[in-house]
Formats: sequence, structure tokens, C-alpha cells
Amino acid sequence: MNLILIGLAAFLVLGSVAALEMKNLLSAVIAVGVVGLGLSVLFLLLGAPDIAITQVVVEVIVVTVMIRATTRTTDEEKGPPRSLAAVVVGVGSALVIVGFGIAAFAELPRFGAERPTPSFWYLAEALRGTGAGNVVTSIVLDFRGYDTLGEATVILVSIAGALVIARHVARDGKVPRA
Amino acid sequence: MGTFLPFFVALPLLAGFVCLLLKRAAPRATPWISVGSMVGLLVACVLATAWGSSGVTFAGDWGVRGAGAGAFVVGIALVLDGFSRLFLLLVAVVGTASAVYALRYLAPEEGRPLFHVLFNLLVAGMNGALLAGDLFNLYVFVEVASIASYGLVAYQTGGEEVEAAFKYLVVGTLASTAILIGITVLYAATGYLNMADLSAAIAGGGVPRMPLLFASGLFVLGFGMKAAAMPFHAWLPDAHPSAPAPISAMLSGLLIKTLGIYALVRVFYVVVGMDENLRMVLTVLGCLSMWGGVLLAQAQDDVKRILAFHSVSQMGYVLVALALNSWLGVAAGLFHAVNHGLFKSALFLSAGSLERVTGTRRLSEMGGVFRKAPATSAGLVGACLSISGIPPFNGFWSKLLILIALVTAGQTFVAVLAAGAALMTLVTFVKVQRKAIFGALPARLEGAHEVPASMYLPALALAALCLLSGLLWPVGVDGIVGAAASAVLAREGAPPAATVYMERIHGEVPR
Amino acid sequence: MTFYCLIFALLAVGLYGLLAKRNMLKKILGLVILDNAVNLLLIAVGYRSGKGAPILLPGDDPAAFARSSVDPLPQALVLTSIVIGLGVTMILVAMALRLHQRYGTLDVDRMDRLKG
Amino acid sequence: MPRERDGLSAIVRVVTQWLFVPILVYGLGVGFFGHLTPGGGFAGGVVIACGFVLATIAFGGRTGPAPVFHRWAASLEAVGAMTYLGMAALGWSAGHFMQAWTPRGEDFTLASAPFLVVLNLAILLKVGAGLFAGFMVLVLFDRATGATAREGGDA
Repeated sequence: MNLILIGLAAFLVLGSVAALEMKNLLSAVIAVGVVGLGLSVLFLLLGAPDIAITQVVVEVIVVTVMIRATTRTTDEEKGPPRSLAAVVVGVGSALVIVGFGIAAFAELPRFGAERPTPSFWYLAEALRGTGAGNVVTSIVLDFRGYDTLGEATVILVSIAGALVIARHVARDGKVPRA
Repeated sequence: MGTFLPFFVALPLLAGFVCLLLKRAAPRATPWISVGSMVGLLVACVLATAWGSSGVTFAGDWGVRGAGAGAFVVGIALVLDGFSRLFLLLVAVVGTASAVYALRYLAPEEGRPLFHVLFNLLVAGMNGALLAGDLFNLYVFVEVASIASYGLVAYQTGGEEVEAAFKYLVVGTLASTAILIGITVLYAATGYLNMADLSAAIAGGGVPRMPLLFASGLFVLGFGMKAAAMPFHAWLPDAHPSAPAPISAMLSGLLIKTLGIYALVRVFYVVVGMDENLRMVLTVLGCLSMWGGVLLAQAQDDVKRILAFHSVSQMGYVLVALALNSWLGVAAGLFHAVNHGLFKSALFLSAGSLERVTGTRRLSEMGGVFRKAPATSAGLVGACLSISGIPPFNGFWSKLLILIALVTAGQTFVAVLAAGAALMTLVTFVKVQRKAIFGALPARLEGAHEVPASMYLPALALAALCLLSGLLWPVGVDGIVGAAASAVLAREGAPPAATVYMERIHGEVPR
Repeated sequence: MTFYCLIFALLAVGLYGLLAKRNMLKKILGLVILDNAVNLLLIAVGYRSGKGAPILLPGDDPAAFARSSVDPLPQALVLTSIVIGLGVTMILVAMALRLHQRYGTLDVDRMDRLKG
Repeated sequence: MPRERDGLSAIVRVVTQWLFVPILVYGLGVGFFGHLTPGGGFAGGVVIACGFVLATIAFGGRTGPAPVFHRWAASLEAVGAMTYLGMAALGWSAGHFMQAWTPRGEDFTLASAPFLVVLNLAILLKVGAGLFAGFMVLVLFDRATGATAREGGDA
């Protein structure tokens, strides 16, 4: 089981690297889509079918939108990947985070280790408390329903933002004055 | 009071949703909906401040469950204490001023209803973050406010504005990701998300050293980016000037404080705990911002960019004061944060009016505006005096307090740096006044005229508040600020603030 | 531990894409990868070897269910986090399209040069 | 000429005609039973948005069910969000914001948690309409921004 998980995770890493290094943007987008599908399989194996479903449908929307954006624009990446400074910052911060993170997680419980955590209360009480058999839904909509109000607002905000950016403006590109 | 805490979030949320609903049907009503919701918030906040109310509520009544040592908060706590009350009041004041300002500032076009959707949801996100007693909930509302601000920075849809927004979004998302990873680490170690539960678990040694260090580092990075502390400041001088003037006021006056300073203080003083290393880091960030911001501002000619760089610099003062880990330092830092919220939003609103009057944002092309637009000029001068630290304006008192706190803590060197930066600030704003307000009127501006009253009154009102809170400092304002500081850090003899916070959430439940 | 290392490697790849790539769409892809990595990290934290999904079916014994299921809380958090990631991606794409319309390129370096 | 007016070939249109309703039913099902099975309002909403996206791609942006939905998308999104907020605010009548104030039926049935069902549907409506509106504006970017010579595009 663990080997399957690790194999799949390794596939995600390699797929992501390949996606970022591809010259053709369309292939890159499709590669990220494949990585997303692999991720949802991984979620399923990790006991999270809710997340797996959400990941699949979200990936479909993201890839469709990105494909449309790619086909509108014909830019291919040329030349070196930005200035040297950007690369140094990118690689450097990535390495620092990775090193720090691995050191931190080395002191935390092992992956998949059995341990008592407070949140197991939800498993025992969700049905009695909320009437939902799906414990994740009971948490999302009832125990932490207030978070979900924020989450619903996030989607509304980002779509309003997209509508603002993509609205009619005068020909000189400036918003008319009062 | 406690039960009705979600009102502070629900009202602007409702206003935002109604604005979206009326996008086609009644677009002209949307600016008034914003004004209405802000005034409603203002009334609620003034009442809450006057009564000194505090309280806690659990969304859905999901409070503490489980028995004995296993008891923990299963839902989301909303907590109102002196600290969140102070910032709620600031949000309501600046929000009202900006909403009134936006009435005539924005042309009635297709985007205006959406502007008000984003405006209200920005306020909802900030209020939600201020009331959150749960780390993940804090993250969610920080995201609501941040994403609303990305859209608002790009509102004018010109190439430079959208590019600034893109840069801002990349940095902001990096910050949010850092915060989320930090939350994940703390969750992996303890299994809690509630701040009081987490705080008890961390104080009890529930988190090993490396994970705690990693999480602290990520929080400094994340909230430091949101607060635009110096090495992470690069997005701010592009993003804040790109937004429409009322939004520049909201971003510089409120957003970097509620998402940056407030969250930083809440997380470090209440949840993770301050230590020597952290104090060192915050002091260094503060000194860098203080001087870096003021020096970079010298080279600018664009009024809004000057103001934006000074936001970085002023955040530096707040950081060095907060890093002291003393009651006086915290009080001084919070007071300066609030004062900065007042005078910087007044400055940005005045800068917007100035741009309307003169048709430019370049200082070198302005002059003699006083003769053409006296009310705008008065607001600008008042706010300039305040940011330069001229007595009896509020900026003077908070800068003085910061210097006193630094000296009593033995950090004379930092105090000298702060005093020097304050002098530089004074120099900049004398220059701004001399070039824009006084001096000779260019022939080009002979036909210029004053902006409508709904645009100069908000700036004047904020400038008047700067003067009033300076004059009334000993007789009332110090109580409000003191309550805020006491909620963060206890005075000698009182129980530690984190304990008070936890008792408030856990109530009488025995642990 | 190997699994956590791989997640952090994924995180590093996303971070690199977001910070170092010139093309805006590549940056957006980097952000999508970064989001994926954080979500996977949260789910991995909640995982317990050999345990199943936190969905109670009719006829299940609640006590036995509580012993045989993974931690549900991180899943609820990830649901929120995925939605936030989607929102950010949509607004980013809108910005990238607008910038392409204004400058005729998606290359951030060339954009800087065009602005002069 | 813009592609979206033309839509795709006849075969795709026929397939879409056959698939459109099942997709919507599936999305609704995912949303309705989210409290019992994997899925929920968000996943269901995205599925429904995908259904309308498919219709848009197949029939172009001007004919079929998509333009009607598009016209009302922003309002529907607001209605969904307000329903969620309203349900939460009505919780005050039971004591607290966000409190489940509806009666509850037998476990493992649709009625076991009416509060959650309504919230799921509110999210479904909000996300379905919102994502579709967002998708349309990104896909029809030129028309939405009025960049093409043709004026009067309805963003």
C-alpha cells in the first residue's frame, strides 16, 4: 500500500516538473491536468473520496479555462528562465522550505502512524450531532459551517474580481471619470 | 453581546451579495448600500466601544465538547476583546469615510456595482479575520479580504494596474500558502485549530522544537508579507497606488494592519508565544522597513507612491514597538497602527482629490492648490502634520510613546534610528506640502476647481479625528488603546493574556 | 517520511514555477502545483494507515466506525483550500488575459521592457 | 468570425443534447445527497457549471440553454450566497448564528439533516452559477471586454 502511495506521489512530482519544463504551453496545461487526476486517485487511496471528487471536477474547470487561455495566446517560453536573480530566489526559497519542512516533519508523528487526536470526536458524534452520515460534510457545513460561509464568499469574490478585470472599458483603457 | 458577534461579518456580506443581485436591476443603488452597511457597522462599533463590550460566541453553538483532558472546541469561536474591538472600530471609521468618498469618485459604469461587491466583501473579510478565534478561520477570512483586494487593485484595468495586481496576487498567495502550511504543521503536532487550545498545547510543550520553529518562521513570512515589512515590501508601492483612491485608503489604512499586524500579534502573543529570537527578527524587520521605506520615498515624484512607501516605513515603527514584548511597547505600537490607519487613509483620500483637481499625480507638476481647493488642502495638511509627528496631532503622541517604550526597554540604538526616520518623514511631508499645496500656481491649473463635498468631507473628517484623538489622548483614547494592549499582553500582576483569552473561550469548563 | 519528502519536493516544484518562470501561464501552473502540494500535505497529516473514508453507512456500528476511519477534519479544511485555490486561479487567468490584451505578451520580462 | 457563434459539429451537438440533462441530474444528485455520500454542494455545483460549459462549447455562446443561464448567473450566484447567509442568520432564532434550526428526520435519509441539504443546495446554486459566469467571462474574454469591433457583447 505504502509503495503505491509513494509511487503515485513520485509520479506527481515528475509530472509537475515535466509540465513546468515543457516548451509547449498546451502540453504543459494537459500535463498539469493529468497530475491533478493522479492527485485525486491519491486522495481516494488516502481515504478522502469527497476531496477526490472535488479535485476531479475542479481540475476539469481549471484545465478548460487554462486551455482556452493558452489557445488565445501564442506565446511560447523563449530564452533563459527570467533573470538570474529570479532563479536564485525561486530555487533558494524552495530549498529552504523543503529543508526546514523535512526537518520539522521528522519530529512529528510518522506518516500514517496511529495516534489519538481530538478530531476523532467528530467520527463518534457527527451523526448524533448533525444527522449527516458523511462526517466531512457534517464538519464542512455544520461544525465549521462558518468557514464554509467564508469559502463561498471567496468564490463569489474571485468571480466578481474576474468580472471586474474583464469588463468593458473605454477605448483608451481608462475608467471614465465622474 | 457575544451571540451577535457574527453580525459584524454578516452585515457587510449581505451588503455585498445585495450589490451583486442589483448589478443589473439597480446599479445606482449600490454605492448607497455600501454607505449604509458601513454606517451600520460604525454605529455597532461605537456602541461596542462605548460599552467596552467583550464576549465570545461559537458558530452553530459548537463550543467545548468532550470531557476532562479531552475537552476541546469543536466549532469555530468568534472572540471580541479589547484588541479586536479597537481594530473593528478603525475598520468601520475608515470604511465609512471611503464609502462616502466613493459615491462621487467612481463614474457610474458597468464595473461600479462590482466595485461595491468587492468593497463590502473586503470589509467582511477584515472583520472576520479580526473576530476569528480559530487559526483556519483566520486564514479563510484573510483570503476573502486578500482576494477582494486583488480585484480592487486591478479595477482600472490598465496594463500597469493589472500588472501590479498580478504581482500583488503572487506575493499574497505565497504569504497565504506559508500561513496555511504553518497551520498544517501546528495541526499535525497538536490536532487543534482553536487558538486557545493551541496556545495551551504549545505552552504545555505539545509541539517539538523544529516544527514550532518552522511554523513560526512561516507565520513571520506570511504575515510579514501581508504587512509589507521591508524585505517583503516590493509589491506594496505598485499595488496601493494602482487602486482607486478609496481603495488605496482601505489597503494602506486597514488591510496591511488587519491582515498583517493584527494577525501577527494575535498569533505570536496569544498562540505561539514571543521569545528572544522572534523579538530580534521583528526588530530587524522593523528597522529595515522604517529606514528603507523613508529613503525610497525620497526618490519618488508620484504622490501616491510617496504615501505607499511611507506606509512601509510607518509599519516599521509598529513592528519595533511590538517586538519589545512589554505592555508599553504593545500599547504604543497598536496606537501608532491605529493612528497610521487614520492619517494614511486621510492622505490617500486627499491624494485622490488632489489628482482630480490637478489632473496629475506628479508633485513636480502641482502647486498652489490651496487657492483652488481649500477644503482638500486643509485635509491634506492636517494629515501631513499628523504623519510628521507635530504636536498635538495623534501621530506625535504615538511616536513619542514608541520612543519612550524603546528607551525604557534599553534599546537606545533603535530609538535613535526611529527618531531619525521620523525626522526624514517630516522632511518628506514638508516637501509635499510646499510643492502641492503652497507655492506658485502653474498656469495650467487656472481652471481647476474644488472636488465635491462628498469627497473632501471624508478626508477632512479623518484629519479632524487625527487632531481629536491627539487632543483627547489622555482623557479617553488611552483607555481604548490600553484595553487593546492589555488584551494582548498583561500588565504586571495580571494573569497572562493568553490565559484570559483561553478562559474566555473555555468558560467554566474544567480542564 | 519518504511520502512527506515527496510532498515537499512537489511544494518546491510549485514554488520554483511560481517564482522563476517568465511566462504568466507557467506561473499559474506553478501556483496550481503549489496548491496541490499543500492540499496533499493536509490530507497526509490526517491519514492513518489501513483506515477508510470518514463516511458512516447505514448499519455501521458508530464506535467501530470511529476506530476504523481516517481523521476527517483535514479533509474539511482541504475542501475549503481547494475552493480558494480555484478562486485565485480564475482571477489570475483573468489578469493574464487582460495583460496579454494590453501588452501582447505573457512574458513578464518582456512586459517590463515594453513599459520602459 | 468568432468560433463561439458557430459551435461545434453536428455530432457533438447531438451528444451534448443527450448528455446535458443527465449531467445536470447528476450534479443535483451529488449536491442533494452530499450529507450521506461523497460529494456535496460544491462538487455538484461544479458539475452543473461543467454541463453548461459543455453546452456553450457545443452550441456556441448564443443559442441553447447557456445564454439564458448566463444572463441570470450573477443574480443566481447572489441568491445562492444570500440563502446560505439567511439560513445561517435564522440560526439566531434557535440561539446562535449558523445553528441548525430545522427539525431532523430519520438517519440516513434525505431528511436526516434538512439544514445541511439546504446549505448544500445554496452552495450548489452559488458555485454552479458563479463558476459558469466566471468561465464565460474568461472564455469570451474579447467579447466581454469589448475589444473586438463588434459592440454590445453582454458580459
